[in-house]
Amino acid sequence: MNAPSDKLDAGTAVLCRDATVTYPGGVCALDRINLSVRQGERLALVGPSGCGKTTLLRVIAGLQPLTGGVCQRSGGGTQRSGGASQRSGVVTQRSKVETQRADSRAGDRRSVATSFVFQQPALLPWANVLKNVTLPLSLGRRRDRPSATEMREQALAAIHEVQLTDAAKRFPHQLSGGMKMRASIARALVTRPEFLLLDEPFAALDDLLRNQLGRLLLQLWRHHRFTSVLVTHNIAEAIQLSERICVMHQGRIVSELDNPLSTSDPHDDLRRTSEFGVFFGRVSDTLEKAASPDMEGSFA
Amino acid sequence: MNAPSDKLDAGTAVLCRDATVTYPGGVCALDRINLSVRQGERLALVGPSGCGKTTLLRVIAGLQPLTGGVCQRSGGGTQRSGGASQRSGVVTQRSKVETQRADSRAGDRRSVATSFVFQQPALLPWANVLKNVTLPLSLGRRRDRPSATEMREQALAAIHEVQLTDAAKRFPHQLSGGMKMRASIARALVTRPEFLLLDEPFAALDDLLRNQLGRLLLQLWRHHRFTSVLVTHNIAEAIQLSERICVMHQGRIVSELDNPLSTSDPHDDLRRTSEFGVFFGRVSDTLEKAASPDMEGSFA
Amino acid sequence: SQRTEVTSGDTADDSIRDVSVQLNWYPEVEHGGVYQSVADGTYESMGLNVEIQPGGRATPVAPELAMGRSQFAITNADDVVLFRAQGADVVAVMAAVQDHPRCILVRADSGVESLDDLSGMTLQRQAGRAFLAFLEKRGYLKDVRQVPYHNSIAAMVTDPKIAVQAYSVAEPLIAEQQGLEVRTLMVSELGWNPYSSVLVTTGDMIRESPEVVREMVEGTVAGWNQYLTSPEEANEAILDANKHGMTEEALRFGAEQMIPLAMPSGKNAEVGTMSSVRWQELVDQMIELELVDTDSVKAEDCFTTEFLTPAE
Amino acid sequence: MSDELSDNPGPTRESGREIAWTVLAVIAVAAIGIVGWHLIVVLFDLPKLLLPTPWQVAEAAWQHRMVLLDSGWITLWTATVSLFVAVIVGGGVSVLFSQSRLLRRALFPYVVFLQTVPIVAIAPLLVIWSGYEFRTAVIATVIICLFPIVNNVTTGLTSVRSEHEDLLRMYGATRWQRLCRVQLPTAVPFLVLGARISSGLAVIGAIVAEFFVSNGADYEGLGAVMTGWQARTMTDALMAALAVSTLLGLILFGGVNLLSRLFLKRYLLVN
Amino acid sequence: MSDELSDNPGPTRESGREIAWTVLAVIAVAAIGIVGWHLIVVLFDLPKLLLPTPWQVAEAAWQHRMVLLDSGWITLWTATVSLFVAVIVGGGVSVLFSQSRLLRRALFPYVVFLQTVPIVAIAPLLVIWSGYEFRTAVIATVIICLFPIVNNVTTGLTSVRSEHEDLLRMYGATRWQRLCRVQLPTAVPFLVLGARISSGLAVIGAIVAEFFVSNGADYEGLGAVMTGWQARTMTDALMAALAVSTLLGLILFGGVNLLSRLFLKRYLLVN
Ligand SMILES: Nc1ncnc2c1ncn2[C@@H]1O[C@H](COP(=O)(O)OP(=O)(O)OP(=O)(O)O)[C@@H](O)[C@H]1O
Ligand SMILES: Nc1ncnc2c1ncn2[C@@H]1O[C@H](COP(=O)(O)OP(=O)(O)OP(=O)(O)O)[C@@H](O)[C@H]1O
Ligand SMILES: [Mg+2]
Ligand SMILES: [Mg+2]
Repeated sequence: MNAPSDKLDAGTAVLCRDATVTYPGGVCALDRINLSVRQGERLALVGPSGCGKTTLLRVIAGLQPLTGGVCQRSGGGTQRSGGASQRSGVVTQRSKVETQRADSRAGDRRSVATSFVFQQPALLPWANVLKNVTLPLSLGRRRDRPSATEMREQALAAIHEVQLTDAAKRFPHQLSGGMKMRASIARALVTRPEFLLLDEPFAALDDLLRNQLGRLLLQLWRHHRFTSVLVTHNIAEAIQLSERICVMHQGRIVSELDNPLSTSDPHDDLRRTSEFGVFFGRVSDTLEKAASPDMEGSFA
Repeated sequence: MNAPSDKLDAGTAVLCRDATVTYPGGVCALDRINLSVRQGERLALVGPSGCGKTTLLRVIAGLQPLTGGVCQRSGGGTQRSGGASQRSGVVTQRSKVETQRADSRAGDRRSVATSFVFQQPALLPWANVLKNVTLPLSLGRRRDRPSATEMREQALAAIHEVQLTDAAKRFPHQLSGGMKMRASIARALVTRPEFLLLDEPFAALDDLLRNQLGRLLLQLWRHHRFTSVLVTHNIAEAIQLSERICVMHQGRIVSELDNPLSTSDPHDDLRRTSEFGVFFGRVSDTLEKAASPDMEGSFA
Repeated sequence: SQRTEVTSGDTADDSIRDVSVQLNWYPEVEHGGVYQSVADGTYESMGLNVEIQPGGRATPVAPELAMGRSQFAITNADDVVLFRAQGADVVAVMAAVQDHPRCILVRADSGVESLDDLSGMTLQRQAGRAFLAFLEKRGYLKDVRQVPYHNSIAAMVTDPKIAVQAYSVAEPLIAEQQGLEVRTLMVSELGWNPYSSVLVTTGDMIRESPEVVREMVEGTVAGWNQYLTSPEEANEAILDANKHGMTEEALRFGAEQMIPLAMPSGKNAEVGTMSSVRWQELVDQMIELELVDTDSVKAEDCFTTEFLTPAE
Repeated sequence: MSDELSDNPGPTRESGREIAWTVLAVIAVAAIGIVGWHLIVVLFDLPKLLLPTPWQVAEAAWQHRMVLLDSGWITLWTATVSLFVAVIVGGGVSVLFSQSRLLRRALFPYVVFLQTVPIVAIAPLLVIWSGYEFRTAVIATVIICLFPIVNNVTTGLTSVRSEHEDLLRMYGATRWQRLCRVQLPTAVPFLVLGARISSGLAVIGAIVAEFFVSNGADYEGLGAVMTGWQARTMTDALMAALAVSTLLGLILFGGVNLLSRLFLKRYLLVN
Repeated sequence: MSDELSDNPGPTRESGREIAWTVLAVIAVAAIGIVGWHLIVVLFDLPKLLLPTPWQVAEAAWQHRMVLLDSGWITLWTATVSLFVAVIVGGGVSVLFSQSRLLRRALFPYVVFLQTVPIVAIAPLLVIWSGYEFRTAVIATVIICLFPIVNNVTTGLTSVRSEHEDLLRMYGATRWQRLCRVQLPTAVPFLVLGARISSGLAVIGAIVAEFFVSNGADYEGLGAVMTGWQARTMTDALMAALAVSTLLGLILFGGVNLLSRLFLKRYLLVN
């Protein structure tokens, strides 16, 4: 199914064409989404609760099969309608089998190391924080897998970055809500991914930590130039951490805004500048307009 | 154990004296907390992740046994050290049995109807949104329980308030993260509680919804004058929704700030006023000071 | 016993042969002759090292022979016919008990005097046994409720309406010990009388090692003769092999009961003998009872008396 | 088999195509097994009464088809009724157990007793007390199938998630409400798991009970038929009967699965 | 009993006091049961052959204590070995099943076969193939205990939470990694549940197997002893043997619980 015509341009990390997801219940979570993400770009997705942000992120990650359209990821697999039953052990249509193989092979090779911070922490309850964070390092078929001590050190470093060092030996059920999310963030960062998907990673954290982790992200980005897609409800956060902001509403991308402030080094006073205020207002207005009754009518 | 000397003043809703919680692992989540909440007061708890906010809320709700000190709630039970194994079916010490009985009786009578929005949505996975929201109405020994249709109507009203009407028939696994939290909020509001405990209820929601629900809370409060304790990371939210802000750090309440803006009607422009900015800065500074190294030393 | 000495002399220079005898049930008086010859060294003196393999519930006698794990077995004549009908080449070479000890046990106060009065009773029996088909065919079991046998006579204690399948050499004593007066109704008197305690082997064995078969037959006949005279030594061996299911008393009683069954005429020479008339009668009966198909078994294949007569 | 617990509830998951594949796979395995069996018999030249060929078994099954059908039906009925009773009784016992830790601890050893006592040993006693009746066979079978239900359902009822516990305490749920609203729904997947195990045990239990309980006239199940055939060393017919008993097991097992899918699906989803 | 799944892991939960209470409760129930039993015997004037008094049973137990001890030990050993083998084999089969839906569907009916086939019916065949050996008893017992393990563990292995599935896919876990890191830990509570059921079945299985296998003089477990006593209608001794078999069941059951608490605790916590 990896037909040559499907190949991505060199500089494109993700390309969705008419990507559509309708859940079994009949809910259309994604409605003909067209989106392209450049290599090394930092994209933010904002939009009201239930508009399909998580679904889009999962489609990009290859976790959610499409019911229509195509979504390609460079070095990863191609999601298209038809590859529906990805978790089934029995696949009957030949095309399905192939799609699936391509996907899983892609996952195994991990030509592009991808990390996902899920909206829920999704920690393994039987493993302590350290083990949970080490997990991604020990998975996959990588030849150059680090030694156990190296893994441990890298994991401890990531845990330190999210300020969980004291709780490294605790089990998930012994953590507070925010601590669980931090462990989950550490798990995503520990592999130094080339492609980072973040689903409201900082929602459960206080501003101080949020800013620190935001700075950490930007700092990592300056070193590694990974591609990232960030879902957030916090417009300020979206502005500080992204180069482009896509506003979603009811399964569609209703607006794409280039972030004029993206090149600036993040400093705490950024929020107090007038450019920030202006752009904040623009994003905010777009969101509100999307939710206003007349717009709603056009999407219903 | 409900000795007369333990009786609360008429106007006090909650009184904690030296309330201490040390978890089995040895973590001291609450360290001699002293706190009193007046009837009808709106209190906010802010503090860094892992500082013990959830634990304190659970102590107030009577869900978390203390390992030291006392916590009393008017019309509710008394939490004190010694009532440790509340979920055990076998209690050997006479005093324990009594404590437990007192607690559960208090829960049954619900002399003060209490609701808790947990940090995690805690929905019943086998029930749809409507059934989940109806649950609190149908529990307990209330003589004046509403009829099935009344319960349904009240639940639908609460669901409408959190804008989930379209999803009323969906099951939790078919909801987005924010929708789950909204269902959880609806479940807490449906009983029109006299005592409301909210653990980061709006963290997973976008600003628009957050503001709307905040307004809803204030509106309900104007009608019912319930007592409420709100845990939040969002200082602006704390300012808009509370009369007093307690700043916590490492299991202690390091500062209590009376909110000078609490009386004002909440309007969107409140945030742009200078008083808001000043108070915001004060709370923010208190938080940061608590987290700064030298302060940290004094708590360690 | 003189013959035994001669034979042992003949085979003295042969190496000792190991043979195994598979019993069809837990060790009991029906296996007395074999235990006797093992215990008093008769087999050994003939150059046979006999190992007795006790049986039990659902012991696969014919398969044990077919697999060659045992060279001989003790079973009932009717089973021999059944085995042959199933294609197993099992041949009877000696029959220790002439009159089958099969009986129906009823309480003395049941009002049942003979097997003709059984109607209205509940009979505990092991389904599939040939004697049942016989009784049924002859109409003795009309209006008799047939239920499974529980390997015990306990049910009779509470209910006089219960009859139990039994062996006249065993259960009557148990009933007596429990203070229960019982009546023993022999099935053999009605004309169903296959040989019991039959020593069988395979056709291959007879063709390939006739001398071993002969020694085995002679040793077993000698053992039975001895056992019917003085069973004490063998009974001890049986008790040892079945210490939970047997008592000394039961064995003594059984051995006593065995004498008229093994020697209806009272003559020692009768022990072990078989006649083609009775085999033919048995096969005919079983065909009539539809237990085996016509022509599937020939009476003359079922047994051979060649080892019962002294070697030429 | 056990995918309800993990798969999304897509309405098209159980497509006809997939069922066809399953049937094909099962048949393929059966074919391989039968050919292998035949080869073994032929190669080792085994006598029929030791191990008949598949063909001989099929012939025997055909020859005795009426007997197999009748007695199989009786056994199926016994097993079904017993499984039903076991689920009801076991569920009831588990509910009792879930209400008090002391009760649970005091009585659990006696439930283990029921599980450990060889039915073969107590069947005669049961018969004396209850007679050669369908009822007696059901009692014996229920004794055999009870434990998996009690063990699993009790575990399920006491496995309420701590967040739901909190919820119940907050709103002052009574014991009864707690049981109906949270404990029972939590226990459903455990019940299904236990009922599946018991569905197999019910068939074997019914057969074993029939070894002791059947009466020639009106109650003669597979167990009784098998005893007779065993006594006559009819190995081929016996194996046909074994095949029927397996079929019964599969029917009950499938029935439990089907019922749970139809009526309990929402409780089986792990979210 | 089944509290590991729901209770917080407080180190003092299982205090000595609580254990004492449990023992007391169990004994109290036993006392009530024994008195009731005695009254029944006396009131209905039941003959000893039918139902002996508790005292007569105790006497018989004392009289036959050496036999009970020896044979009980042998049966316990058979049951323990069989349970162990069943866990290993059942776990292995389940792992196979968890790897392919097709395989699972193709072979599951044959596992149900093992569960449904009355051991009483195939014991003679087993004896033919494997002889009057300890081995044969173990095989028969394993057949009896296998299904609860396979059924539960397979369900467990295929019940991985969808969030963990996502995690595994994200990081390109291999089948092996998936199995070890997530599937097996997820299956542990199911395994414990199954092993508990099988612990009872193992005892009953061992006893039934001994009915058939231990006719030889060199191998004599409870089952063999019970057959003998049954033939002699020694109801009192028989009941003493039943009591011993229950004790064995409790020992195995307790052993499974203890081992799971000691080594698998972290996997049993529902958070
Ligand atoms: N498994 C599912 N089955 C059916 N419907 C679903 C499922 N998951 C999500 N939905 C629906 O799809 C829509 C989009 O969900 P999604 O989780 O993508 O929203 P979101 O933008 O991430 O929202 P939030 O900000 O609240 O997390 C919602 O209406 C939701 O109810
Ligand atoms: N069940 C538990 N066992 C052991 N330690 C626990 C447990 N629950 C919480 N803790 C620890 O207690 C401390 C306070 O936890 P708490 O949940 O009250 O924090 P919080 O203020 O709500 O944090 P957050 O904002 O991240 O939710 C944390 O260090 C946490 O790790
Ligand atoms: Mg989302
Ligand atoms: Mg918290």
